[in-house]
Amino acid sequence: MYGIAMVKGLMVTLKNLTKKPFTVQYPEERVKQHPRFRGEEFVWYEERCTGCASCAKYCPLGIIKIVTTPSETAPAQGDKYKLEVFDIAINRCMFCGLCVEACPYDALFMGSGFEQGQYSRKEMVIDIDHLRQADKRPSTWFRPQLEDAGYDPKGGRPLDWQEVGRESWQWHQKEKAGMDISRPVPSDLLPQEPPVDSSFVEDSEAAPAPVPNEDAE
Amino acid sequence: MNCVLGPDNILYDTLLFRVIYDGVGNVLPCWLSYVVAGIAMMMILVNGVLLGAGLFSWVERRLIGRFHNRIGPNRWGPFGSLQPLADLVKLLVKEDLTPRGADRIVFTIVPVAMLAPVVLVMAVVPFAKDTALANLNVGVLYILAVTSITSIAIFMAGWASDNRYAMFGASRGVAVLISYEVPVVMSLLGVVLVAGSMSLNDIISAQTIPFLLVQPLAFFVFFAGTSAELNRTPFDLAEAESEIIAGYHIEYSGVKFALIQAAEFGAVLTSSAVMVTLFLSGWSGPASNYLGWAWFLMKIGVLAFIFSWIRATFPRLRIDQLLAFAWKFLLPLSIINLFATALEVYFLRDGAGNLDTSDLWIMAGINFGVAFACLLVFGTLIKEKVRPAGPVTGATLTPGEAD
Amino acid sequence: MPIKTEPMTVNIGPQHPSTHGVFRLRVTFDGEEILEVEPIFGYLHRGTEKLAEERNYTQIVTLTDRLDYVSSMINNQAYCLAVEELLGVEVPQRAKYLRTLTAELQRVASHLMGIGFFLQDLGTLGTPLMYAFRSRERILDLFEMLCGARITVSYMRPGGVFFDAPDDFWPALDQFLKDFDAEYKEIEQLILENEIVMVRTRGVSLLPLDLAINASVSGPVLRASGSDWDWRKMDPYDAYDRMEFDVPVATGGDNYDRFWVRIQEIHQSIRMVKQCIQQIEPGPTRADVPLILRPPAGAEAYGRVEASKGELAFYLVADGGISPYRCKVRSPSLINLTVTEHLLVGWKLADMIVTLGSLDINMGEVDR
Amino acid sequence: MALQQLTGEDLAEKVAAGVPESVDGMVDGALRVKSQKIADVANFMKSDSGLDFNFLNSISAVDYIDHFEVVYHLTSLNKRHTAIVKTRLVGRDDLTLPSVYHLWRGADFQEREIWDLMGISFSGHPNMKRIMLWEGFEGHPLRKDYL
Repeated sequence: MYGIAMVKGLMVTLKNLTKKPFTVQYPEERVKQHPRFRGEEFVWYEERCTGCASCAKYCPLGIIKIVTTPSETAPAQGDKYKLEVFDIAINRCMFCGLCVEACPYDALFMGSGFEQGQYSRKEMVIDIDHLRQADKRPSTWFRPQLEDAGYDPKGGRPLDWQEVGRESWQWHQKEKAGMDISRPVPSDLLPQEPPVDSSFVEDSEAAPAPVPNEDAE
Repeated sequence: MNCVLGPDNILYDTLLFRVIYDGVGNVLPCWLSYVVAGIAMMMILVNGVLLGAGLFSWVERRLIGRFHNRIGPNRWGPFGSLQPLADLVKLLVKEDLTPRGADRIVFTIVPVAMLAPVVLVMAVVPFAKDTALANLNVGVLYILAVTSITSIAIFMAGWASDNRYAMFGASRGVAVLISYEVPVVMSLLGVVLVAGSMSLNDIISAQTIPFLLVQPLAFFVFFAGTSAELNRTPFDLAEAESEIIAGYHIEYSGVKFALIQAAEFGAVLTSSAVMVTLFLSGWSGPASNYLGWAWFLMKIGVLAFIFSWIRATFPRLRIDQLLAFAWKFLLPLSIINLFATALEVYFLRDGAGNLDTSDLWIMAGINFGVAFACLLVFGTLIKEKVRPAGPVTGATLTPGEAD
Repeated sequence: MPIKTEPMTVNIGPQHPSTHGVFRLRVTFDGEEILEVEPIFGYLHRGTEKLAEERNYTQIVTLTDRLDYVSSMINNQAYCLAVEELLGVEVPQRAKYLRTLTAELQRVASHLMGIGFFLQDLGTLGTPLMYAFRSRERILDLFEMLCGARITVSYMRPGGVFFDAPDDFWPALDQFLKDFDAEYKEIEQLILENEIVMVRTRGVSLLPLDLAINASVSGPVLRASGSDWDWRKMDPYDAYDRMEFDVPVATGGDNYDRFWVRIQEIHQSIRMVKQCIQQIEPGPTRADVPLILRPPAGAEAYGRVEASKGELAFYLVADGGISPYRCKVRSPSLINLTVTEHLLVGWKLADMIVTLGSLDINMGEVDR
Repeated sequence: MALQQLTGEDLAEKVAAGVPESVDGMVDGALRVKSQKIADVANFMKSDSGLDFNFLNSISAVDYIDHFEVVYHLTSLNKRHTAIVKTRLVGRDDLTLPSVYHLWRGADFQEREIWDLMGISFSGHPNMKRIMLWEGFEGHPLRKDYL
């Protein structure tokens, strides 16, 4: 009969009146944030970074600016550059995470925050000092070693560079950004972590030279 | 100098008015205390309606929030109940824009013209025993006359705004109001016939059982018609948010917008009050001598809830369908109702022309039967229109002929 | 007595709540009736095709997210299929299933939004929209679990998907499928047979089949007019050749049928998701391709999928470099708009809004 | 019934028979026709009962610096086969191509878009004006020389 479906609709809304709301009140309560969440506040480990600028090259928007000079602190290593400028213009960032994917040394991680709003666009460019001091809660996006360790950036504690580990799982057998990394990774091809460099490692004695793979938490 | 209000005065029945009049009359001259008491009553009514509108805006937003399975405004005050105040402050400090091409005078009059009828209607509605501001013996007629002013206000708003969306809204609003006025009047005639009077007090006292039971068709028609006149879903064409954005009040901002909103929400309450009075036996209920206002408010609350509920559920009709609904569905229904009621009253009344409770029950039985029969008949008639089936034979497009 | 009337030209949009973005229609009305319609767009033109010529093949994946931003997964899929055709790469089985699964979930999300906004345009004050968003939110949560983003997913890569699903994804997906049935049933009960919806949409804005085909209309809009053309059936890509599903077809070609087809497609999508869960097997999720891709010069590919709006295709021309020489997007929303004039003229203002809702356009894709 | 991709070889003979002096060769499985004959070829391919291409998937234009290539992707919903037809326009200025608007309405916006972004005008199109960019915009942004 005419009108039955309308009554049905009324019943549906009435039923929903008694249900618990599905929305959450944001500042007080939050929905669960998943470990792979690609957030702001890039986590960058200077100790790992060689200044190769793969991230800058791979960024689709070109918002990463890197200026390097040959390292004076560790000239023996040769391949290590000293970073002078590392700016990420996160006002233009679209959080695709390709920079993280491109990083061959696992030095750059996506962050897990999303509340870095500023009043001016100028403040939205995060520079090298900001990156050094930032809270290191890396997202597990494209970092399976963190995922395997069950790291939760929101629940866990900040990780330092020795704890985040190296990527143990390679989708590509042959190359990654031009580097030859085949499994198992030969120990001589493992990137040498800068071992004794007191200028940016505070307790340099505690730093082991090569970091084991499953080192995270 | 004790002033005495003569029993022939139309305000004589208003207990509150008499109390104020007598009290003030001890110190002021009679004519002045008459004015003072009138202003005091007016203040109570106006502020009552405005406060009620504010409160209802919060209640409705909360309710619709819950119907949507979300929370609704809850940031300020307990359960967000101070939200209307926050809205008001926000609207008061907003710039009061008038479009360049607007007719400034008419544009400015509109909010008042919208709000005035809403408040005026409350003048004749008794919200407890002996509390109607004016116990008019043509109360029903007065209500119908006053509520029609809204259509003029809507048209003024649409015309003065110099905006084509507003024009759409205004023309739709006027078309709707004019069409729905007819079935609404016809449906009220049934009530008047049964009650034997146009005075709202008499109608309430005639409702030994609520007229909702005696006049189900009239209630349905009146409810639908009122929804249309209030611009509420499924008849909210005049301010169809998704089509013409806000219709006639698209250009209003600041205080004027606040007044228009208050008028809209207040209109829901006053219409509910009228419906409560006419169909739900007004303030009467157990212990109505003392708790009449509570019954009255409770019944208004129920009706307002139903308004919100329907608003949260249904889509909107199209203008031609809306008018067809009025002329082809509601009008016949109200005429049938009027005819049936007239016959029943003719055969059931006693020598003095009164109907007692058992007569009302008999009428309720017959009228429910009539209502169901009507719905069935009209339902089958409309069913074909609701589901036109069959394959489509559209125009074919051949090369070269296109456009 | 004839009343003297005068046509009135109104700009609907680009700022209008119901034009689904910055879309503008210059409409001439006679009263409420539409005499002339001219769709005007380009307000969201970002030059995606030009930008793509400056990006390398993997970076373009992030551009495709922003085409039809409510069905990013399917855009990724179409683009990746095109690149794989250029390269001649075979995608691993698991990646194919993951793509199918996410694409179908995305189709559910997109159709939910289409239905929700269609009903919003009908004037339901947001109730079905909220119910649709309730379910969509769950899907976006799943996407966040999968790839860290909710809307601009960038999940797929040429050669597979960027990563396997995390362990907690599968229980969450099961839970979602369990809850979705009840939630979706609520929407259907609320609105599917509602008489007002029927009255408003039945027989309105008819699109006959021959015109639909002639105007290259695709997707649910074409299927509502009586064609059963669905690229997932006709030219199965990824794992669709192993999926069992029906193609819902309506014959009326009116607004209600377009709405109905979407409603039914959600059922089929859920069915496919369930099959994916059953059939998926462990394995690699990305073919052995480098990050910087160099397809051979002169190669061309036309990678097409059945997106939620219709046939979405990427026409890529390679010149041997790291970025495509030409990247043309065949966007279903734009081409579905070809019939706007036919659908709208003669109907009323209220119908116009609903018809636009039933076409389910997305300005990100129309303007590109 | 699976979808069948018709190559240039499959088409060339029929098209050459239907529209004489139109075929310009074959490229990568696609049929290349002479640009002035494209509307006739399209008409033939649509009306020929054996080919019956009633669905125009897309029209794309590619700028090869010295010439432009316009690519038509066609599908027959009845016969379930697809084909690619290409045509070549040499030069950079005042390029015109016969429109297929009257065969397939779906070409409407796509041809306008090609005119807007690539600068190839289609003769016979009833509404040949810019679509994405505003009237008065200078240049055609998708051309390789537009910077």
